[in-house]
Amino acid sequence: MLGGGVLERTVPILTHERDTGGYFRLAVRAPDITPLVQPGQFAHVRILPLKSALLRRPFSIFQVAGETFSILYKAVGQGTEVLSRMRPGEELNVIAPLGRGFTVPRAGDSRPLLVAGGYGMAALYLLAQRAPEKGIVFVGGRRRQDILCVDEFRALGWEVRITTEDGSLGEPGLVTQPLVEELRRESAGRKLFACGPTGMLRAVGRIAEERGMAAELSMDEHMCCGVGVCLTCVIPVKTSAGWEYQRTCMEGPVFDARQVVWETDP
Amino acid sequence: MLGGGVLERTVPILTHERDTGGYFRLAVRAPDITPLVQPGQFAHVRILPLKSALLRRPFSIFQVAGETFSILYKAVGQGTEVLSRMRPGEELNVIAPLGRGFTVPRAGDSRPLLVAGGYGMAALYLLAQRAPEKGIVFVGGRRRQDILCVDEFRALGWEVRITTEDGSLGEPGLVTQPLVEELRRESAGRKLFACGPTGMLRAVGRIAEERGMAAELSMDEHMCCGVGVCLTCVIPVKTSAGWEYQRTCMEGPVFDARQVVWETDP
Amino acid sequence: MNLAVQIGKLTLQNPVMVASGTFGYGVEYARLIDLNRLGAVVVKGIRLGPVRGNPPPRTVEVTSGLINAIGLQGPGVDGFIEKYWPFLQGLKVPTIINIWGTTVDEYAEVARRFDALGGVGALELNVSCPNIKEGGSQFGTDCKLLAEVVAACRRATTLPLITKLSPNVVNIAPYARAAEEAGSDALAIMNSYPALAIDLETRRPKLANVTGGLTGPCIKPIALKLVWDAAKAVRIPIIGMGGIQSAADALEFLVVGATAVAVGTANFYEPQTALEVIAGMREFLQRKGIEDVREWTGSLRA
Amino acid sequence: MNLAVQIGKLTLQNPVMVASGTFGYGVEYARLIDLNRLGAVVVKGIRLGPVRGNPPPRTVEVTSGLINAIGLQGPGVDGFIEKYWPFLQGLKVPTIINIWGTTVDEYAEVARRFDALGGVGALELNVSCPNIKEGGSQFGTDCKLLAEVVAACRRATTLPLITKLSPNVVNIAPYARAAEEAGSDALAIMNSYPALAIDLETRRPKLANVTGGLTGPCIKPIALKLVWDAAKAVRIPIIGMGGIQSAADALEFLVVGATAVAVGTANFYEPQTALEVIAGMREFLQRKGIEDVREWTGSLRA
Ligand SMILES: Cc1cc2nc3c(=O)[nH]c(=O)nc-3n(C[C@H](O)[C@H](O)[C@H](O)COP(=O)(O)OP(=O)(O)OC[C@H]3O[C@@H](n4cnc5c(N)ncnc54)[C@H](O)[C@@H]3O)c2cc1C
Ligand SMILES: Cc1cc2nc3c(=O)[nH]c(=O)nc-3n(C[C@H](O)[C@H](O)[C@H](O)COP(=O)(O)OP(=O)(O)OC[C@H]3O[C@@H](n4cnc5c(N)ncnc54)[C@H](O)[C@@H]3O)c2cc1C
Ligand SMILES: Cc1cc2nc3c(=O)[nH]c(=O)nc-3n(C[C@H](O)[C@H](O)[C@H](O)COP(=O)(O)O)c2cc1C
Ligand SMILES: Cc1cc2nc3c(=O)[nH]c(=O)nc-3n(C[C@H](O)[C@H](O)[C@H](O)COP(=O)(O)O)c2cc1C
Ligand code: FES
Ligand code: FES
Repeated sequence: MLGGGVLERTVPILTHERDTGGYFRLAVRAPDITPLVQPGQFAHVRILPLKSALLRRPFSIFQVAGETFSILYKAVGQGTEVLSRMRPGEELNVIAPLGRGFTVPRAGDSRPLLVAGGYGMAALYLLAQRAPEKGIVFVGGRRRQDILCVDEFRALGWEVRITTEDGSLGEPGLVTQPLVEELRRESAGRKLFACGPTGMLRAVGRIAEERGMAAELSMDEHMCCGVGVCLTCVIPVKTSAGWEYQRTCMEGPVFDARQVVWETDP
Repeated sequence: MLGGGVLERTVPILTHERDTGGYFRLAVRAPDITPLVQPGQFAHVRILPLKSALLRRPFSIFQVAGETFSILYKAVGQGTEVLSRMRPGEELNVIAPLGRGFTVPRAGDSRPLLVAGGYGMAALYLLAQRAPEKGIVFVGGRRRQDILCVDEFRALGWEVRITTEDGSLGEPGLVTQPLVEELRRESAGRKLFACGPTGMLRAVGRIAEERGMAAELSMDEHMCCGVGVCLTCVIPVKTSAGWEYQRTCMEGPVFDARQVVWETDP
Repeated sequence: MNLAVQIGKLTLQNPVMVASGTFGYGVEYARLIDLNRLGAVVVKGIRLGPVRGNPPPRTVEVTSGLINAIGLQGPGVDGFIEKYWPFLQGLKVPTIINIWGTTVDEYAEVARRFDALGGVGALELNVSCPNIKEGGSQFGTDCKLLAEVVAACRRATTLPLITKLSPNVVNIAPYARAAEEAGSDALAIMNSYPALAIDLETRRPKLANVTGGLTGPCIKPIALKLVWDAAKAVRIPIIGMGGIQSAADALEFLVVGATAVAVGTANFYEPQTALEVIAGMREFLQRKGIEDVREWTGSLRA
Repeated sequence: MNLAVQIGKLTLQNPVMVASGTFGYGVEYARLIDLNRLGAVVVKGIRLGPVRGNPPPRTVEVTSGLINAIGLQGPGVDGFIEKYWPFLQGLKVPTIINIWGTTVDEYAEVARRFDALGGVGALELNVSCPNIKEGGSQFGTDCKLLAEVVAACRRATTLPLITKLSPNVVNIAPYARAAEEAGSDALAIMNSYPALAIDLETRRPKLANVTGGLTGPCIKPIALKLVWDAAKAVRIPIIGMGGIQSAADALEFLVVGATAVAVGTANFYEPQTALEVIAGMREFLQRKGIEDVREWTGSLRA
């Protein structure tokens, strides 16, 4: 077997708690996986009691603490529904860590700007934790319940700016509004890191492009194998020769915004 | 809707206990079904948590008490496996009572002789309970653990004669041995009622035929719909015109032994 | 809201029927559901004379499906008319009679008999049963034979004719067109797909007939594709089936071009399925603000 | 115990391979399993030049299955040789290369290229991909074209040739025989089955390509039937596949006549599947007192 820092393990659920709205936090004990995790990577989870569907489900690795790592997920469909009813002591099978995560800023880099929508916060936490420089995280969601982990980011010493579409928490509107305001103050040399719905990522990409800024986007595509063999999870990516389909699970999920082709049929 | 005394109901499990070996007793509350049940009828059970298989599973109705009825089953495959892990309070969907059961002896009939193998006891209990005359029940099994309900039959005032193939309980040998002995004493005018593995039923049928006795056999065939529409559960049955396939779930499961065609390809 | 649909000259109060061979002769499920709420009752395949069927085991459960090789056991035309017709005639919803034969003439003769009977809703020509040696799928996998069977039945009756096509072809379009051109009023798609299951311990096939036909949720994606292909090829209505167990499943068949649907294998595990499909369909269309189910039919954006 | 089997002149240490398109180029799963324990590695389909593939969404989960329309994305012969061959060449088990083209000449040219490369275990001719407009299944559903492709490749290489047949035919026997007669050393059965899935909320197909190919446990009973039919028609070995997720599944394919098997979709949810199948197969044969897996092959009592 080649090296490469990914393992398949059957792991016990240690804790499983309801967060706001339909969100849940689930931690597993996976001592040989945790040391390998980079910010922005994901775990491909086989929900063992799920019998009505075959595939694994991908979740960003949210927090890592000693021998455990956790995910922060929303119950949206059949897999996450069954997952949400599992109890501590029951087991999951995970393949992790997978994918190319965020480039962790180096000491001396400018203060990073993070942009998160919904469970996008989960992909960004480790980045915030490991970045040498505290920055700002812009969090957006539809309603108050979609705003997650604010306290945790603050506890890391980060500034958090909240927007909700219905105005039930923070500023009313889209997450890109306070971001654009902040960039109006200063954009040169700063870098964006974003995770969230595709529409939000596209907007962040455009904002970065207009200002000639660097941005890393964690793309949310449907996955099948999660390990690069099936070619399900592709997005069009610019290359010297034009563009090609690249795998979100291998070349991504994090891509340089300048490389992403946004037109649906390029 | 026509009448006909069969209902589909989602019913709660009231009690669920392990019997000997891999056997379980499970009682459900089904107040409008219980008054309809005749000895030898069955319930077609949809094991709701079973997701890996589509079909219902048939089980003889074992005991009826007020608003509840129970089944006595052995965990043998995927359905009964999942069933065995269900807890009181959880629900099953049942279609019951189904099939043509045993002819309950009338007062003045000779003492009935019951022959049971394994969970065959389940199909015979109500018959013993409702027969005006107490008789003898011959119970056979491979091992001590396959001998069920002995105390219950004795409590009804019935005589119980036990055989096990390995001799671990009662007489060693097959259930037909003490039966033949009993019939040697007296057979004229007596009637047999049997439920168990096909090999045993065939032997009982032959014993009855040789002695010109009446016998009712509850046939164990794989079922699909359980209600007579799919034509899965057929066995060859003699008719005036020769033979035809009849449905175990409608014309049976109890058949007159003289009508059953035993050759595999008649 | 209008749920009524038209199959030739036959009007159904809603587009949800039950599939032949999965609903007996109606009377059996009458104990459990109100048949008069269905779109139509479709009975088990009938040929001229009585049929014994295949030896058991006849069905086996497989992953998300069922394989059957019943072998079209049935009472024949006379037996059917005697035993089941009085009951079916009393229903408020139409009865569709699934017929078959081993020769073109036998198909036509059975059609004539049911034409003469009076009161039949429609005839469904089963040219696609994989479980009998003669008749059945041999007619469904040869365009010329198919056209002959349909044309012969067309001459024999003025009842609406539904041709039940075999899924077991390279491309269903020419078969669909052949049936249409020969005078079929509608198509039924799909019948079961040839399949095999093995018992490792005995090293034997699980079915006495060795092979059988696969049905149930596992075949739904294949059935949808076939209905979609056929709908592009013909103008006559299509009755879609294959693995339907919910209103969502049924609505998928309609959106790709089926005018009506049939619930098959699901009856075996949940006799309420067809009624639940009707209720769920109504609810869905209401939620979508669609006044007439026919607006939904064939409205796929592809 | 002997698990080794023969595919033409190629010897496999055991009969369990992985299916083309479900195992990338081997290197990806090398991080998770020991490839050297497999019977063979079969790589994703390759044509002469690079292929972009279909737009996403490319796969969708369905009941007990998966529908895919990848569109044979790949690096082409040169890209493959540059990027993946050095790794594959280092394996102790053979690599089987799945190839395709849009013309008979292109198939032959790709075969020639891999013949010249040296060290390739065998070539698998994919004449059955339902997800591309040209090439693919058009060759697999026409006996004459199929024979031409096989014959042209036969002339182009001395490597063992495996012809991967389309399941989407009335009867697989003539195709199996056509491939055998044209010089194929073995058959692979089955590729995915044409299928469709719909998103009711958007009224659109779930795949950008509209239709795709169905795979996974739901198709196993169909695949077993096809392998059984083909095994009766030819003498060359058959590699059976379609929904294999356990040793029991694999043993079913062998007992109906497959010489070897491939694990496909199951890799996606459980990368250990092929290794578990090998272990379970060994255990089963041991329990049955069977010394050589070849005694089990084709031993169905039917
Ligand atoms: C790299 C990556 C990281 C992710 N991280 C998180 C996270 O941290 N927290 C979280 O709540 N969710 C995350 N998601 C989304 C998560 O994978 C889906 O919500 C989940 O797969 C839904 O499964 P389901 O069975 O409940 O839904 P269903 O709708 O029943 O699933 C059907 C199929 O669609 C796929 N699917 C459905 N929604 C999505 C989606 N949004 N993205 C990708 N595939 C989807 C499923 O995997 C499955 O194959 C992530 C997705 C990706 C690709
Ligand atoms: C009329 C009747 C009454 C029965 N009464 C009882 C009873 O009181 N107690 C009891 O323990 N069992 C009884 N059985 C047998 C019981 O139905 C099976 O044990 C059960 O279906 C096994 O299901 P499974 O999913 O665990 O097994 P699997 O082997 O996983 O089942 C696969 C398929 O085979 C069928 N099947 C397997 N074994 C049998 C069998 N012996 N008979 C019929 N179908 C079978 C299943 O229903 C299912 O369709 C009865 C069967 C019939 C026909
Ligand atoms: C047990 C069984 C018996 C069937 N008998 C017939 C039949 O007599 N005539 C016919 O045209 N189709 C018959 N069919 C096919 C069904 O009508 C239907 O086409 C098929 O089951 C697909 O639908 P489903 O997946 O919902 O079951 C039968 C199917 C099953 C499962
Ligand atoms: C995502 C995916 C991609 C595939 N790509 C190819 C391919 O490139 N060439 C080929 O011959 N078969 C291809 N197949 C078909 C498989 O090799 C195999 O025949 C099929 O999946 C049936 O096996 P399974 O049910 O175990 O998956 C592909 C299948 C899947 C699911
Ligand atoms: S999910 Fe299979 S290649 Fe990415
Ligand atoms: S099980 Fe369907 S007819 Fe008896």
